[in-house]
Amino acid sequence: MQRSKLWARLKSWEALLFIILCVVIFVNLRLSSHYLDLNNLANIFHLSIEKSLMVLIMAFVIINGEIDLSVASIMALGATVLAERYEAGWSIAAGLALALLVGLGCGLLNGLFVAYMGIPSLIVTLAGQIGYRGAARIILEDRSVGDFPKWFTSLGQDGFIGPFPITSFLFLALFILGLVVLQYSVFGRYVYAIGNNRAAAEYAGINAKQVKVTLFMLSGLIAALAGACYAARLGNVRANAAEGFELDVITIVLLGGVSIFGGTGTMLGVGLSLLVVLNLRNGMSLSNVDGNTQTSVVGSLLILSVLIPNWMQRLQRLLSHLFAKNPKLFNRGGAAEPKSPVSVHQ
Amino acid sequence: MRRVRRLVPLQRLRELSLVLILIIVIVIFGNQIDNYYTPRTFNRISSTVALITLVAVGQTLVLLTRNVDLSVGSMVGFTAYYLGRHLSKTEDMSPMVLAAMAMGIGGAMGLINGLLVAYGRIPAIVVTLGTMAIYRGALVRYSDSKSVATRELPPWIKDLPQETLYKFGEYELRALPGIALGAVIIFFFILLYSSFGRRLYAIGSSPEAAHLAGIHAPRMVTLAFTLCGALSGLGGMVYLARFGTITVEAGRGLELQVVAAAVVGGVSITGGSGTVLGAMLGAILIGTLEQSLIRMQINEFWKDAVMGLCIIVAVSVDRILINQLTPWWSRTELQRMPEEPHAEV
Amino acid sequence: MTADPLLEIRNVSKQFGATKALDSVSLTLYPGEVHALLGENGAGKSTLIKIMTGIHQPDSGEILLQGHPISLHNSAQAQKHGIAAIYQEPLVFPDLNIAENIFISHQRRNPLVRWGKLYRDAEKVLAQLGVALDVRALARGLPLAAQQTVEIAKAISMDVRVLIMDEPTASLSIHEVKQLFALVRNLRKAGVAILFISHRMDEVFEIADRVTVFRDGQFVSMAPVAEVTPERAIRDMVGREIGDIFVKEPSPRGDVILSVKALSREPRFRNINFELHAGEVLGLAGLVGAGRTDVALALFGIAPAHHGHIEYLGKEVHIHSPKQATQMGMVYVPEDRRQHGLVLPMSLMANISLPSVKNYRNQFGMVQHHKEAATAEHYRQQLSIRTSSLSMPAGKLSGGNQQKVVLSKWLNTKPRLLILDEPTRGIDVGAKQEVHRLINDLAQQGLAILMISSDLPEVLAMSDRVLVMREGQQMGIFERHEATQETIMAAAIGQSVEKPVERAAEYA
Amino acid sequence: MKMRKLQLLLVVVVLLTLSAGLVRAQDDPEPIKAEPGADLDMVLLPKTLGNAVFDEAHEGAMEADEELENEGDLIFNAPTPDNAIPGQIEIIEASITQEVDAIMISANDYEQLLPSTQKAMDDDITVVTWDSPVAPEGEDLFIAQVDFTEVGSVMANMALDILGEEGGQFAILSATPDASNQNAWIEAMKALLEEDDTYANLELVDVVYGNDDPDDSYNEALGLVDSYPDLELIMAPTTVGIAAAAKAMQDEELCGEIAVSGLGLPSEMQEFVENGCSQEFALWSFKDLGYLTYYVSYLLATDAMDAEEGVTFEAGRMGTYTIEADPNREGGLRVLMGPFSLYNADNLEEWAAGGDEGATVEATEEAN
Repeated sequence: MQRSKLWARLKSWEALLFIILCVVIFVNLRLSSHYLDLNNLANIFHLSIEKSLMVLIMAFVIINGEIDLSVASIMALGATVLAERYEAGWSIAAGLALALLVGLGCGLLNGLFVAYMGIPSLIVTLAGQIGYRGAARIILEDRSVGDFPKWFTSLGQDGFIGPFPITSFLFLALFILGLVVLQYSVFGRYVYAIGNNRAAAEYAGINAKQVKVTLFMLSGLIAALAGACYAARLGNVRANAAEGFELDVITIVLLGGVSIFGGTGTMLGVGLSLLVVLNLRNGMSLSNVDGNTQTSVVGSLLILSVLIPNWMQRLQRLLSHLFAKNPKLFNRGGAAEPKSPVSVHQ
Repeated sequence: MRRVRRLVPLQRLRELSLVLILIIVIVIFGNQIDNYYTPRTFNRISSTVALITLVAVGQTLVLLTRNVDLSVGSMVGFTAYYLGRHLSKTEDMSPMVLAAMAMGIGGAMGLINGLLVAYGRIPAIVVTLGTMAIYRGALVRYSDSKSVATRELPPWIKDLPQETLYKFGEYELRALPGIALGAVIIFFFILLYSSFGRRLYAIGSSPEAAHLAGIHAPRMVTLAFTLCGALSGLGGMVYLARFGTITVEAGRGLELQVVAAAVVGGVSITGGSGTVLGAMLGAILIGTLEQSLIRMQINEFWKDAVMGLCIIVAVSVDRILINQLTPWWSRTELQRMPEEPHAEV
Repeated sequence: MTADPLLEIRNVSKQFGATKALDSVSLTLYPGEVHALLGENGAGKSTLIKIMTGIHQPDSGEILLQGHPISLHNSAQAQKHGIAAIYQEPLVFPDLNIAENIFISHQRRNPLVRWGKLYRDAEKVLAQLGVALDVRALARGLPLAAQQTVEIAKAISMDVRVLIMDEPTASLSIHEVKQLFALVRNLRKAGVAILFISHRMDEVFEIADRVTVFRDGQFVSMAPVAEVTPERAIRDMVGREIGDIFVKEPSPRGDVILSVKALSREPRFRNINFELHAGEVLGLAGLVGAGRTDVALALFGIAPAHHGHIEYLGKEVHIHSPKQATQMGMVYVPEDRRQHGLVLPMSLMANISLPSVKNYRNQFGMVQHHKEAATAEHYRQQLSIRTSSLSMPAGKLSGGNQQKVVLSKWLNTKPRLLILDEPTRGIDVGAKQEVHRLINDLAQQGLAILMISSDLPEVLAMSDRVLVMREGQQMGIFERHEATQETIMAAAIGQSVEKPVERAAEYA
Repeated sequence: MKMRKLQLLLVVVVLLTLSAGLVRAQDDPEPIKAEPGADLDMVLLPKTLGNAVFDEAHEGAMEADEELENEGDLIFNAPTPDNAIPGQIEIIEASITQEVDAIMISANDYEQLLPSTQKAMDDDITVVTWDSPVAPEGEDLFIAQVDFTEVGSVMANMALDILGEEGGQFAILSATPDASNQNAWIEAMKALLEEDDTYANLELVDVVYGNDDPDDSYNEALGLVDSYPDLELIMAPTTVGIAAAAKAMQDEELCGEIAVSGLGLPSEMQEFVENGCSQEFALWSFKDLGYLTYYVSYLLATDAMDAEEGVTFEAGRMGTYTIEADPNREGGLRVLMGPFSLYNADNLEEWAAGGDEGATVEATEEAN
C-alpha cells in the first residue's frame, strides 16, 4: 500500500511537470549565462503577468467543463475603460472600479447565455471575443491613451521587492487564493462536481447554473484586472491590446493537467505548467528563437506531455498482462489510473 | 402533421430555420443599403464565402465525431505557401495535379492529427492546439519567413477566381465557390447515404454504443481528420488563387471563423448532429453579415461589436426555434399492439 | 440436449491487473436452450459476456463454435459468428433515428443506406416484438423500456445464433417482460442458444432450461432447472443461506408529512392525489412509462408540476429546484445511479458529503476532510459498504455499493421524506436484501418513504400502501392487506387495451 | 631651368594643398566616418514577421554588417502579428538581458514600448528607431524613410496623375485603424487636399481599413467598389493593402475602370503594373533603410558619433547625412533618408532587370 501510494505520487501529472520544469531550467542555465540575472527572473513573470492572471481563473472555468475565449477581449476592454475614464478626469481608483464592473458585466453576459440559454460556452465566448473587442474599439477608436500618474505605472514597471513589481505579488496572492478555493472550499468542490457530472451535481441540490454564471463573472473580473496590470505595465492603452492571448492561456491550463472535458486538474499542476511555459519561452527568447517557433515548441510539449504518459500506461498494462502470474509485482492498489488527463480522456 | 414530420426530419428543419434567418438578415440589409439586391453582391459574397465553406465542410466531419480541429488555419497557410513556392519553381502544372497535391499535403497533416487523436488517445483540442502552432512554425522555418509574390505565379492560378463555371443572367457561379459547392454536395450525400457517414454520426452520438456495435472508431476518426486536412489543403489552393501574395501569416485565425460558421450552421460541437449543408448556410450567413457590414459604411470601429452581436443573436434564435420545435417534432412513445392483458404472474 | 453443443467455452481465464475476473470457467450452450447464468455482481458474468462478444480476449482457454475454435478480437467478429448481446444499460445512439439504431451493425455489409427499405424493415422487426415505434424519430429522449426494445430489435435484426441477455428485464415492466419472454421462446424454437442473466429468480425459473452459477470468477454449479430450487441457487451464488425476500415490519404511522392534491404535468401525469405519513412506505407501482418517475421528479423540483398542490409538513409549497427540495428535507434517490446519483470519478467520501458539504466548513470556509472521512466511515459501517478505501472513486464500486453510497449521501442530509426510484435495480441479491433492511429501519425511525419499483415482489414486501399508476393516471391506492400481485397488475395494465394506444397517440 | 620648373611645381603643389586646407577649414567639418571591425551585438527588430518589406530591410542591414566587418552578431527577430506589442517588448527585454550594444526598432506602437526602450537606454544600449518611431524620450534617434508630410503630397500627386485635372472620386484603403504611420500620412494628405487648389477636383470619399490582412483588404477594396459606383481610384498607403486591392480589381476585371495606387513593393506590384491594374505607385527602398539604420546605430554604438542635431556623418554607399530635428515629433531627432521612388510601367522593367530603383522624386519639388 505505502509503496503503491508512492508510485501513484511519482506517476502523478504534477510530478511529470516538475521533472519537465527541472529539465527546462537546466537547459536554460546551460544556454544563457544571463538566465539567472535577477532582472531576467523578474521579467519571466513581469512580462506575462496578464496571461498568468488569466490562467488562474481559466483553470476554474475549464475544470467546470466550460471554456472562455473572450478573456483577452475583456482584458482589452477593461484596460480601455480604465484609460478612457482616467483621460475623462476620473481618478485611477474610480476608473479601475468601473473597469472591473465592466469585466463582471461581460462575464455575466457570457454566463447567462451559457447557463440559461444553454448555448455551448465555446460559441458564446467566441462571439464575446469579437464583440467585447469591438466595444473596446468603439471606446478608443484609433487613439492610444496614456500618461497615467507615475505611481500607477510604477506599480506595473518598477520593482517592489528587488526587481519584482507589485503585480507579481498580486499574482502570487491570487494563486494561493485560487489554490485554496479550488482544493479546499465548498465552491471548489461544486466546480469539480459539476465539471464531472452536471446532472448528478444538480440532483444533489447544487445550482449548477449559479456556479457557472459566477465563474464566468469571476473570469471577466480577473480579465479586467489583468487589463489594469497591462495598462500599468505599458503605461498606455490601445483597443488592440492582448489580441490572441486566449489560446496561450488555454494551452498553459491544459498542459497543467486540466481535462478539457472538465472535472480533473489541480492548481498546483497549472502553476507548474505556467512556470514551465514561461521559463521555456524566456530561455528561447534569450537564444533569439522567434515567436512562432517558441509557440510550436510549447505546442509539441503540450502533445508529448499527454502522449508519453499514455504510452507509459499502456506499456505498464501490457507488462502486467505478461506477468499476470505473479500479481505482487504489479499490485497498484487504487492507483491504477494516474491522476492525469489521460485517465479521463479515454 | 404526422405526415409532414415523417417527410421533414429535424435536420432539414434546422436548415430551414437557418434559411429563414438568412432571408431576414438579407431583407434587413436590403432596406439599409441601396443597390444591395444586385448580382454583384451575390458574386461578392459567394466568392468570399468559398474558402470558409470549403474548410467548414471538413471541420463538420471532425465535429460530428465529437472532436474539433483548430489547426485548419495553419494547414491552409502551409499548403498555400507550399503550392505557391512549388508553382514559382515549376513552369506549367495542370490544375488537377495541383489540387491533388494540395489535398495530399493537407491530408498528410490531417492524418497526423487523426493518428494522435484516435491512436494516441489525446483529446482533439489538445492535439490541434499543438499542431496549429507546429504547422505554423514549420511554415515559418520552411519559408524562412519570406513570402510568395503574385508575380511568381503562373497566370492560370491567378485567373482562377474570375473563371465562371455557370452563368444565370448576371449571377455567376465562379470557380472557387464552385469548388466549395462541389465539396458540400459530395459530402452531403456521403454523410446521408454512405455507411461511412452514418457511422461518423454514430461515433459522435454515442462512442460506447458505437464500440459495442463493432464500429472501429479510431479508423473513422482518423479518416475524418484526414479528410478535414485534405479539404483544408484544397482551401490552401483556393487561398493561393485568391490572394496571390502568401506570407507566413496566411490563414491565421481562420480556425475560429470556420468553427463559428459550422456551429452557427447548427453543427453540434458535442458531436452526432449537424450537416455540411448547415455548415455552408452558417458560412454564408456570416459572410453575408461581413460583406453587408462593409457595405453599410457604419463606423469602422463598430464593425466587430456588431459582428459579435449578430453571431450570438443568430445562434440564440436558432436555439430557441429548435428547442420549441424538437419536443413535438420527433417524439415517440412506446405503443403496445392490441393484445390480451395477462394479469396473473 | 441431444444436439451437439453450439457454443463451448473451455477453461477460460481472464485477469485484470491484480484481480482474477475469470478463473478457468467452462460453459456449454446448446441450440434451442435458454441457459440462465446466475451470480452476484463481480462473479464474472459481465467479463464472460465481454469475452463472448469479443470486447475482451481471454488470457487462456478457448471458445468453440460448433466444435471449431474461434478467436474474437472485436464485437464485429462476434456478430459475424452470430453472437450478439443485449446489455443491462441499453446503449442507443441518441442522434440516430430508431431504424438506424436497429440496423447500425448491418452497415458494414452494405456501403450505401437505402432509407425506404431501412424504415420498412425496422417496422417489421418491431412488429415481431409486438410494439410500434415511429422508426423515423430520433432515439434521443426515448424511455428506457423503448430503448431496451430497440436493443432487442437490434439483436434480432442480425440473425443471431447465440443471444446473450444481460439483465434484459431490469428496466422492463411485467407486461414487457411477458412480451420479451414470448419472444425468447420464439427464438428458442428457432434453435437460438440464449444465455440469460438476471437477478430476478422468478424470471429465471420461468424461462430457463438450465442454470449455471458463478461466484468470484469461478464456476460453482450447473443443473437443469428442474433440479434447482431458488434457495439452492441463491446459496450457490452467495455461499450463505438467505431467507426469502425480506418483508417490512409494521411501523407506527405518524402524522402526515406530504400531501399531494390534483398534481398534474401534461402529458406525463395528471390528477395525482395521495398522503404520505411519517414511518410509512408508500409503494408506487405501474408499468414503466406510467409516469411514476415523472411524479418523483415533480416532487423533487426537477420537472415541476404544472397544476395541483403540494403540502409539506402542513404548509403548501412550490418546489422549483432540487436545492429547494433538499433544504426542505425531501430527497430523491434516482433510478439511474451512474447518470444522476453519483459523480463517478469523485471519491466515495466526496460523494457522500456532496449535498451537505457546507456543513463541513471551518471558520475559514475550508472543507475539513477529516470530518468528511468520519461521516463516510460512519455510513460505511452502518450500511456495510464494501470498499478498500474511502478515497476510492465511486465509479469503481459495484452496483450495490454505489447504491449504498447514494443512500448514505442523502441520509446524511437528515431528510424527513425519502423518494426511492427502483432502489434495487440491477444490484445483487445480497445487497438487495441489505437495502430492504435499511428501508425498513428508516421507516421505523419515522422517515416517510415513497418507493417506486417495477419489482412486484419488492413492492408488496416493502410497502404499507401501494399507489398504482397507468398512462400517467392514478388507478388507486391499495392498503397492504388488499394488495396482491393480481390486483396491482390488473390496475397497472387497465381493463381495456385499445384506449391507451389512442391516448399515447394523442400525447405523442 | 629644370630646377626652377621643379620649384615652381613645388610651390604650386604647396599652395594648392594649403588652399585646399583653407577651403576645407571654411566649409563644414569632416563628415564622421565609421571605424570598421568593432565587436557589437546588434538587434534588428521589425514590426512583425511575414512582411516582405522587413526582409528587404534585413538584407540592407546585412550588407552594412558585411561592410563594417562587425565581429558581433546581427540578430534579426520579430514578434508574431497576434502578439505584436508584447512580443516586441519581450524581445527588447531579452536583448537588454543579453547586454547587446544596439537595438534597431520599427515600433508597433508610439508609446507602449517606452518603458522598455528607456530601460535599454539606461543600460546604455543604443536605441535607433526606423520606419516607425517611438516617443523621442525612448530613442536616440529615428531614421525617417521620408518626410511624413511628403508621403501625403506624393500620394496626392499620384492621385492627380491618375485622375487627371478633371479629378474624380477616390478612396483610401489603409492598414489598421490604429496604425500611427498610415494615420499620419493620411492626415497629411487630407490637409494638402484641403488647402491646395491643384487638388480641388480630387474627392476623397472614404477611408477603410484592411488590417494589413490580405483577406480583409481584398474584401474592403471590393466593398468600396460596391459602395461607390463612381469610384475611380483606390489609394493604399500599405504594401499589403495595395497588393490585395490590385488583386481584387484583377479578379473582378475592373482594372480598366478603377486604378490602384499607393505605397507598394516593386516585387509584389510588378505584374499589376504590367497588366494595367496599377499605373503608378511609390515606395522608398527598405533595403537602403536597413542599410542606413545599421550604419547610424553602428556609429552611435561605437561612440564615433553622438545623437545631436547638426552632426554630419557618412553612411557607406549612401553618402553623407545630417542629424536634424524631427518636425513631426517635439524634441525628436531624425535622419531623413529619402528619396521616394515612383514606379510605373517604364522603370519597373529596368527594376526587374536589376536597374536603378525607379525615378526619384525630390522632397523639395513637392513642397511648393
